[in-house]
Amino acid sequence: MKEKNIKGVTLCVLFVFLLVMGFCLRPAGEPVNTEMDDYFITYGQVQTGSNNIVTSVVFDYRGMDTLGEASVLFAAASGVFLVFRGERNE
Amino acid sequence: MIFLAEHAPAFAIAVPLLAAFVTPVLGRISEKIRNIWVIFSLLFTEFLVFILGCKVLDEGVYTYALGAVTPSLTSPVGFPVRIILETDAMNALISFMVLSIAIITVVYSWKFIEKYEAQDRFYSLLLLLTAGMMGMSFTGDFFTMFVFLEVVSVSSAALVAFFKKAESFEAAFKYLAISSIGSFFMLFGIGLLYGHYGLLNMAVIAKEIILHYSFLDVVALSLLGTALLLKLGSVPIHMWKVDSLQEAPAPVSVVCIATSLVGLYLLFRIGFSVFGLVINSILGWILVFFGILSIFIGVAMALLQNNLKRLLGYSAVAEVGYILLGAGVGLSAMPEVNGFAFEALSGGIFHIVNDVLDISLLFLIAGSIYYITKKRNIDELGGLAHDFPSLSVLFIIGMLAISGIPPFNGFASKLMIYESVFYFNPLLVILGVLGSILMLAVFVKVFACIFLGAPYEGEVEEVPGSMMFTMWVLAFFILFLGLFPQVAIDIFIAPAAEALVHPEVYIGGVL
Amino acid sequence: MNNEYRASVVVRTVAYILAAPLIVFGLYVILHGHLTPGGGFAGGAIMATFIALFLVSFGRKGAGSLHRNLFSVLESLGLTVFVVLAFLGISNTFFYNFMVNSGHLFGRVISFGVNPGYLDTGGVIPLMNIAVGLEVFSAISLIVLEMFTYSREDKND
Amino acid sequence: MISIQFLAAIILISLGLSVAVFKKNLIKIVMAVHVIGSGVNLFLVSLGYRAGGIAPIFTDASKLQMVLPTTQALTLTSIVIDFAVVALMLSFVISIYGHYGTLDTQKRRLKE
Repeated sequence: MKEKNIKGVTLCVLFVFLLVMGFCLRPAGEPVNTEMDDYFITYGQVQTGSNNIVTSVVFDYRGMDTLGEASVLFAAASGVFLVFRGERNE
Repeated sequence: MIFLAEHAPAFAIAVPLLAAFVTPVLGRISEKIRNIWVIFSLLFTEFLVFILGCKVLDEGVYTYALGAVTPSLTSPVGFPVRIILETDAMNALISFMVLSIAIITVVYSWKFIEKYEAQDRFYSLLLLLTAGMMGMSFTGDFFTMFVFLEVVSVSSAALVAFFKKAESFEAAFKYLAISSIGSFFMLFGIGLLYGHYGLLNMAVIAKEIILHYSFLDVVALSLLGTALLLKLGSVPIHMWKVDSLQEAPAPVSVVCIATSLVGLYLLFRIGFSVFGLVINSILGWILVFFGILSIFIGVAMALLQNNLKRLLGYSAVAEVGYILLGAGVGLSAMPEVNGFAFEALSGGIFHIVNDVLDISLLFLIAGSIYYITKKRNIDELGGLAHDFPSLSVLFIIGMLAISGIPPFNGFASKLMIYESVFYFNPLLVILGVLGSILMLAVFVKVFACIFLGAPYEGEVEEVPGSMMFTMWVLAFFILFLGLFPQVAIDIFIAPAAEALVHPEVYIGGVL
Repeated sequence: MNNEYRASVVVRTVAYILAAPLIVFGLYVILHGHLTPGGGFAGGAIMATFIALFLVSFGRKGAGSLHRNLFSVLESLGLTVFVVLAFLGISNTFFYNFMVNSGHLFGRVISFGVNPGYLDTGGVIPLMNIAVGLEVFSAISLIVLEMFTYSREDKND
Repeated sequence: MISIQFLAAIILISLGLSVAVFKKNLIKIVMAVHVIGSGVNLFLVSLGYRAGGIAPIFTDASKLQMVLPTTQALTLTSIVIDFAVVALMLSFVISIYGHYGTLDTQKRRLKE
């Protein structure tokens, strides 16, 4: 019982903490400090030749993230392969 | 050569990744070609990191803008828009260590997992894990850090389950659940910083934080710090780490130790370089608190264990505690780190190197004992010194090194931590020394149980030469660093600590 | 009791009907990734739903005709192409978009502003989309196939 | 004043965390991890929203006021990572069920 109480209190504290943080945040829909995104919208189309700015960010400006993301998927597939090896039909 | 040195940070991530993607296909052709390919790609990466490290020690911070017209074009319009890889002495050291451990692991695994299926995927995941750690250490971008953290946690969870026993699945599930919850917290913190500053680069955010420090930064820092402490298995939530270290194959446990050291590096990077100029000494005290707690719980729980790898897992938790202690004392003196605080930080960084060598040696010995006897419980073992004298010599080296007995490397770094922490707070030193003594007691008991006594009666196999070779290599480095600590400190530990305590140099590298 | 799992005729017919549209739609999303919403990840996932549908409707027999080695090789191929494309820009930097605005394949120069969308733009982005699409398709198919094969056998034991 | 999107994200994260801590069923833990991930994704994507903006795609765009593209790219990445994590966790759950015959973390007994 006691362990449960500790966990519950910790979670409540965390929730209140996040809630206070939420009240400190700026309202949604009015972003501040948008230099980087404005740069993408203004120059992305000309620099990468892609009409879809999200794609140009994903594959050009932040290509390494995409490589990492594809590797996560590869790792998950390899993991599933390892987990079920030797269990399939003969 | 200049070409390689120029592109080394990107290649150090991309070469292991490419090797990992090709490995399953090569493994279908021939096992021999696959093994050569894996080891060659890792050696090539290590060579790249080595020349990069020399360059960084000579010239200072080196930045690399991925996808820009030239590598040095980091901020075309006054702020970086692309992913920046930023290398200084600290992450060159960490990545060099990680690659050395990965090479040793691969050589050890040749014989260790010889009898198991799907080795292609094993090596492929090992390479992915290495690439993920490279990415975590070289990146100067928050979101890339998150992505490579996930590469590391997904691939190591998959490797923890390699033995396909019920317990290993359970350990892997716990590992993945806890570490992905931690990663999401980290992503939340990154999102908070992004929402506030509209940028993702660490150096630029560090500069912006000085100008507009607010409550939201505290929240972001606490989220990032919690996530990283969760990842490296500090005490309140350490069970998952111990479980996975216990259930993983021995080479994988070694790499898992390396991942928690990269986690420590990121904690240092965020604590010192990004938030270093605004935080007060509270964060340092928090690290010291968790460090002391980890030392005590780790050692106390290690005393009770009779499974060798679980015991080693708890002592790994305790060793992380020493690093947190040293770094916490250093951090509490930010932004003016000099004198004893600098000494403590250097001791913490030196202990990262020593810790990974000692614990790796012990885990590899534990793996060899499992390999030759197929038993994991130390009560069922005994008298192995008769048949395996060299293994017992190696165990003595590892045991004395981890408990901080001269002339081994653990002593050199722990002495640095004790000396400097003494000026900070003498009570902490007493607690630290007490932990060390208890650690020695634990390992003396284990040594007596496993190696001494009447000759072992069960069936034994020989330890293959490649496995012995890797352990002797580790033992050689342990002795070398123990006998000549000043060489190591002068060449790479002091520059690494310098790199951490001067965030303005890190910021200046990008802008 | 019939040991062979097989969905009803309705499901199988719908699977036949949907097969071609799913693949074509997936390819469309992948190829137009730089012009319209979507891209390699979304398109690959759409194509992988076809594999999932195939497994659900044709059961173990259907799973037997799919080879996990094939997906494994395709997965490696897609990722290797992706990394090699990133390597090809190395005369400038890793991940440099060396084909954009060159006037050659996928190198049509476009100016800032609204346009109807030309397929011949984007440099390496369409190629990377194709590579990632292949990777995502085969990775998800591999995951679904492995899980399906295991759970079916478990039931038959 | 707190925006409704941020409030929803915070509630989702807290909900997922409490389920992950208190529930004993493995499938529920997997769901909790996914819910936390969705909450974070919602938070990220709503950070990039600009009132009245359209998707940042120039093909036949109706106006040039666009929402921020970076957060969408980050969310795309994070969704795929979330998917990979959940897939691997579910395969662990399947194997654990095969070994123990139960999904409850409290009632583990090895099947002989």
